[in-house]
Amino acid sequence: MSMILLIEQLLNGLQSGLMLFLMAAGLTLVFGVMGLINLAHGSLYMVGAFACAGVAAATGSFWLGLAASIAAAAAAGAIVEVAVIRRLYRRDHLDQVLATFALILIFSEGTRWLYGSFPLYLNVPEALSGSVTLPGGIRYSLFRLAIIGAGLAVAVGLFLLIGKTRIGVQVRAGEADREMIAALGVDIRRLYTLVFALGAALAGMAGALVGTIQSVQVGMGEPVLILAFVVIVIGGIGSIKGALIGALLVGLTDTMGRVLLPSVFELFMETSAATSVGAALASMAIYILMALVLIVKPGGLFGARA
Amino acid sequence: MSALLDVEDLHAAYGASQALFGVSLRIEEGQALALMGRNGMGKTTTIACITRMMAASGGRISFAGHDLARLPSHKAARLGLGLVPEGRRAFAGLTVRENLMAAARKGEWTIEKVCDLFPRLAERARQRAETLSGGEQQMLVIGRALMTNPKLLILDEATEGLAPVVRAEIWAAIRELKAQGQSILVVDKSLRELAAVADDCVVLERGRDVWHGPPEALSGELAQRYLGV
Amino acid sequence: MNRAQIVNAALALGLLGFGLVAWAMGETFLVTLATKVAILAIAGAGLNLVLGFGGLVSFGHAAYFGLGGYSAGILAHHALNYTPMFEWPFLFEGTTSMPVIWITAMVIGALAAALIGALSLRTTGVYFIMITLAFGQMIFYFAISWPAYGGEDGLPIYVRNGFPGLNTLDPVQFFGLTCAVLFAVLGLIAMLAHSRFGLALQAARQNRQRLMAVGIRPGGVLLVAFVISGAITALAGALYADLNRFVSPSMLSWHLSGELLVFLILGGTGRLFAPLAGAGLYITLEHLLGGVSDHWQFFFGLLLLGVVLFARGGVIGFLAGGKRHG
Amino acid sequence: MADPILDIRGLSKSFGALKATDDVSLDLRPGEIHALIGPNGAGKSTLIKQISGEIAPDAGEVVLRGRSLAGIDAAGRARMGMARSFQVSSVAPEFTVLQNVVLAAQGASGATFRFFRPVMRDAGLLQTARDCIAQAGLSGREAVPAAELAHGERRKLEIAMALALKPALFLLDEPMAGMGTEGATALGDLLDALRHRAPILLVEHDMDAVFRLSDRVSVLVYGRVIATGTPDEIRTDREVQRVYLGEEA
Amino acid sequence: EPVKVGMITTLSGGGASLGIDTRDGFMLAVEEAGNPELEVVIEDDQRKPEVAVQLSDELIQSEEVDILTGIVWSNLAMAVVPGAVRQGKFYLSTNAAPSQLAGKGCHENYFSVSYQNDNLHEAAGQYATDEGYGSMFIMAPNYPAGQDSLSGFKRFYEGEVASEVYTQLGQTDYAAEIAQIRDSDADALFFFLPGGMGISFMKQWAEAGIDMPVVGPAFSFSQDILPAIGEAAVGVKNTAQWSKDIDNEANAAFVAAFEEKYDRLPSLYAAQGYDTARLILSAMEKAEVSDADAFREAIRAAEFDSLRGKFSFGPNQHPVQDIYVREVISEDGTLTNKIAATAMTDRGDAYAEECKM
Ligand SMILES: Nc1ncnc2c1ncn2[C@@H]1O[C@H](COP(=O)(O)OP(=O)(O)OP(=O)(O)O)[C@@H](O)[C@H]1O
Ligand SMILES: Nc1ncnc2c1ncn2[C@@H]1O[C@H](COP(=O)(O)OP(=O)(O)OP(=O)(O)O)[C@@H](O)[C@H]1O
Ligand SMILES: [Mg+2]
Ligand SMILES: [Mg+2]
Repeated sequence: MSMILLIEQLLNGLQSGLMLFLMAAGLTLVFGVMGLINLAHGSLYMVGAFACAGVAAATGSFWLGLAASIAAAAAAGAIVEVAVIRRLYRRDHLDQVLATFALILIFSEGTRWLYGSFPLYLNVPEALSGSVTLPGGIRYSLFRLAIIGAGLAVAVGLFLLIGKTRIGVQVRAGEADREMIAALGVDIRRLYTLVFALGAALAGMAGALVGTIQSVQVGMGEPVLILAFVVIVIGGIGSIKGALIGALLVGLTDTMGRVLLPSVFELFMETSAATSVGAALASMAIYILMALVLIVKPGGLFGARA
Repeated sequence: MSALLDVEDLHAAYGASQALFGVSLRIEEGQALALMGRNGMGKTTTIACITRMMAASGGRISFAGHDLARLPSHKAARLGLGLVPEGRRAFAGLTVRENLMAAARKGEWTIEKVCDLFPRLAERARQRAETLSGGEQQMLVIGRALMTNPKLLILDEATEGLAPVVRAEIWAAIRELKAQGQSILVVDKSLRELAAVADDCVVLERGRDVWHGPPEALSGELAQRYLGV
Repeated sequence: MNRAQIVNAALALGLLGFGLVAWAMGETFLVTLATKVAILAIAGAGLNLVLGFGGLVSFGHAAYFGLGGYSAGILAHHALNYTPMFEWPFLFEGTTSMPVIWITAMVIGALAAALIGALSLRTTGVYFIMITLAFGQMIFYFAISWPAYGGEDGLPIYVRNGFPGLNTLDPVQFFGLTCAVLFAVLGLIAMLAHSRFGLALQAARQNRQRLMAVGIRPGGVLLVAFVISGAITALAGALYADLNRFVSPSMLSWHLSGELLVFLILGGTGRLFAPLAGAGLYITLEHLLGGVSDHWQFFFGLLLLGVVLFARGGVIGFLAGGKRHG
Repeated sequence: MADPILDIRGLSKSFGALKATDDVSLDLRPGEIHALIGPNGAGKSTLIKQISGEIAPDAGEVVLRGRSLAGIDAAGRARMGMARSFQVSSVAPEFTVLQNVVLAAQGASGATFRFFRPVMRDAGLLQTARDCIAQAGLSGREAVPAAELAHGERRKLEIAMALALKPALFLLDEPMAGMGTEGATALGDLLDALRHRAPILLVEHDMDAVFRLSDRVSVLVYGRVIATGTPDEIRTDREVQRVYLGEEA
Repeated sequence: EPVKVGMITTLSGGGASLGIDTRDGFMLAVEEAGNPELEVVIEDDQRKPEVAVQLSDELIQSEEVDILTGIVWSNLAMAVVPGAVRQGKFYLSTNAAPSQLAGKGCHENYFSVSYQNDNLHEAAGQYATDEGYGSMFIMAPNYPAGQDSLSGFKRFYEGEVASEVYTQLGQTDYAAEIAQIRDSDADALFFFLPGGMGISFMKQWAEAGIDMPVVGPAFSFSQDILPAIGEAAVGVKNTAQWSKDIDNEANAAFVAAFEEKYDRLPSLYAAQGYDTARLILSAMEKAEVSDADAFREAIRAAEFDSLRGKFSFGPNQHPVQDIYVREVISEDGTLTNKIAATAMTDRGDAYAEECKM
């Protein structure tokens, strides 16, 4: 493999990591900071993508679609929090698992009801289509660069929100002792609704952006859910920095695994078998990575809590 | 003039087991009331009802002219209740500074002022609360309650686990706060210290208020009977 | 009998009664459905031991379920196709005998659980959830891309394996056999829960620091529970393979791990009969709603949501009241 | 003088730049109550944790009855007779009082991997547990779940659990905190009686109790022992008065 | 005597569009025929093998169906078919036709009405050979169907394989693969990425702006997903045994009727469903289903007006048929396929010899 290709693949790995971070950002907030196990995160991602595709098709404007995706997911998030999640904070974590599992079914089937079973069309807007040439002659899709930008912006925003603002502090306090923070005069109920809606909005935005270069269809949120959890746990729950680094690690491991493992096996195997074995191992790579990280650091790379 | 806090015939239960069977108490503006009783008699439960962390099953609570009966606990707190809870309950994952920040509300108490009161906290500002020593945590939660600039400061065993010097300091601080006109509801086991701040005492026994009176009157045989001293 | 015991008895009799009545009425399929409930309840019971009693939320129990399934599938595959499984140190041609398959499945489940458990138990809480998921996913992807036993296409078992003295092809006999296993497993778990080991296990859920301070290492207790749990779930997997006469990687998928969790939570975590109540309710609803509307999953979701919100402590908690582990 | 049961030699532990304990040496002799006092954050709990094996010291060793405990974890040390109470009550909240104490008795018996006999019908364990509950003053509360106990009662439960361990020594971290005057007095009497069964290393801020009960007192400040002596010596020590006792003495 | 058909197909979850088209095509034929003797029970397998098995048990044991059909996916077919045919039921495949069931595992009660899984890939290989592509980059997901796909392609491709890449099942981001493709000096790309994977890949491929011909089996370019890919698909060559513009009366009528009834263009799956129903109806004309041997003969005769024009069964009861190369075009703003060439004529399959029937 040529040097330039290797560099390009490293870039792809970083890029896919940032894309993962964008997909995981909402979950970082809801799961990492509020301490709520929300399996329906992927559904909110899907809601965003469908809202974007629907509005973009109706109005012809991707940007209106993007706005709609944020609004729709935030609204869905707020409704879900008020109607369901709010009743579960005091309960066992496991009740949250069951409730949000039920929400997955409701969202998926509800979306199918509204939009039918066929995948929707959503494509890169005119302004961001095509590619640019990076130094070294690497051609890179403009839209992907936009996704990278969005991922970085969200990372910085979240870092400031959670680490530096009073709201962030209060949310984390609520995670530690909800009853106590309320007894200090903080309206933790409303705060949680807001933060949950914000997390949902981020999921929705990721759904729209990532859905644009992938496919928009019912069930698109499920793989995202697992990946997002993997990213957050590797980084350490509650740490935005951790989530970002976790995402980059996962992105790199996945991409480089796919690219390099088959060639590694080719050294001592016949090509066809090597590609297949290499690919098999590559698909396990991120889970192996996660297991290794947790065995060595049981609280994730930057985890505050165990 | 109506009292700052007026609790009448309070009843409360944990599930099926009743813990309060009619507790009444009043605190006037600027006064300090000591709530006393042996272990398990319902002091903490009474406080939980006042701060609306627990729903009373009967009786009336009014605070600063508001009926607390239907308010959620954050609204009750915003009326001016500042709680130092039993068992500390500092926000474990947050730093000292963040703990204080989380509770802050406008008023004369600021992080700086709290740190003046407890210099230890300034030294440990960036340490996570769960790794603080017990006494440091205790200082932190008192500071945290002050950060809300409360009309009524509620201290549930606030000097538990403090070194004598610090305890003396805290009592001095409490007396000072009192002198500045701060209203206080205090639960503590040290009669001597209580006597020095409290204007009034209420003794609980098995969820009932069995004795009201000034601290001086609670001595000898009475103290033996109600508190086992 | 207290209320919890009455509910438990009703559940046990309900399952048996349902199967037998269905059989008497010639509704063979409903017997099969009841068998499926019983098998999933066994798997759930395995999970319940670590989750309900030990407080370990394993999100990777499909691994043991699937390993049990593949044990049955592979042994039967070799026996049915007359291709020896290995020839050294002795010739082994696979088997279609359930007892042998069960033992194999349980040993393999236990070994896998010992390995995965030993590594995973270094972590706690959500990290434990995710590391168990990670191991589950590794096995899943391995199974998908390993061609020898069908990969993602899976492995059919053309004829259900046999049990001495029974005709397992007769649905009602297989049903009876499964119920017997289920009740034996539940009995075993009840006994474990009340033993010294069970006391330590439940203490480990509540307060590991305290357990250490009384001289008991939580790690060892939890690992033993994890191994027993893996063996039980693998046994269920072997039965499930026989029920479907088919194994595939979907038995190893995280959806299945999730479903087992859902059964337990639905039934009431930590209750002995939670897996039976949860699996029974889930399968029944799925079956009934499936016929009502194309969008049955929507209503199914609403129903599940209703249960979480309004029936605290799951179905059994709702019916029997009181605290868990009472 | 009898050989010490517990001998602590040069224990040091740092958290980052902070020396929580700094070359601490003390011992605990048969039949004595050795009180450990010091300002908040002086390192008392950290010292207890190093003795009980919850955290590993950076340097120094703990010797129990002449045997070094290096490499033995908290559970092992508990089985060798180190009974411990925690500064913040630590019990199994869903268990009843009786179950909690049975658990401790079971731990002491060393046999946990028994899968068949119901533990709550084990007459031996039950007998031990009931005795300990009575001694700690919790009789009548056996069937109450620990989560439902009032604060002071939970402290008593910790004492009962420590008793059930048939200990060689007690490490008690502020057992009187939150007990109430009456409870503290009663607990004091209990400790007074216990010392002859097993010596007690007592961390406590309740000076009445400390001076009434203890045979020796050590004062820990900023991780270092600044004074050890009889209660009277300590009470009158200028330095101790300044940094710890204040005007109370 | 009535014939009861049990249809197990995917109507919910990922991939439901394929099942829905299968069902709609099948039911269109049933309704057109209006034969009161034919009764159809439809069940949703959620794309889960164990659900499919359970449904087949239900259909066989409770509904007592005579014929099963409808499964979209190979792994589900492997779960259901061997058991069903051994219980004396007929299974007519509307889509999935894994190699195991075509070779050693063939069965007299099992028919594939669609193709053998390898067929479309083989045709793509043949087409690549015909086009004179000297070297090809080939790619598929790493699971049995993907592995079969690449070996099917290589069976008829005579050029050189520049690179062979297995992606992950369910992968959604192909930046790394696209970089590899760009870097290779292959003449053309062959890929098999069904469903959402294909949509994602094609969009990203279009964004990358690489100028290389693309060939694939019809699955990523079938009518159900073409709209989601958009203009990016235009010009791509894909292989199929059916196309909307195959010129015969039955096909024209079918396309019109389908569009009329469901307000969308039919896909490959709809056509396969339709043909399967027509095959069953034709057999019912000739034999009673209770006489299994006669009914089997009637099916094997395949005397119905296939949408494909000519259609017959080979010795392993898999189709012998022509396979076309289609090109994606934009027709009045709608994306669809048009036949560009015939890749193979009267193609059976590679496994027929292994079948001892
Ligand atoms: N969470 C709970 N569930 C059930 N009962 C409880 C709970 N908390 C307290 N109780 C019971 O309510 C009664 C009063 O308890 P409370 O905590 O108010 O006492 P207290 O006077 O504050 O005692 P202490 O001095 O020990 O703190 C006790 O009998 C206690 O057992
Ligand atoms: N894990 C940790 N990380 C950082 N600092 C720690 C940690 N644990 C303890 N400390 C610090 O070490 C010092 C000693 O703590 P320790 O709990 O031993 O005090 P203590 O003497 O028991 O005080 P108290 O009487 O208030 O309980 C404190 O300043 C505390 O903040
Ligand atoms: Mg109290
Ligand atoms: Mg301490």
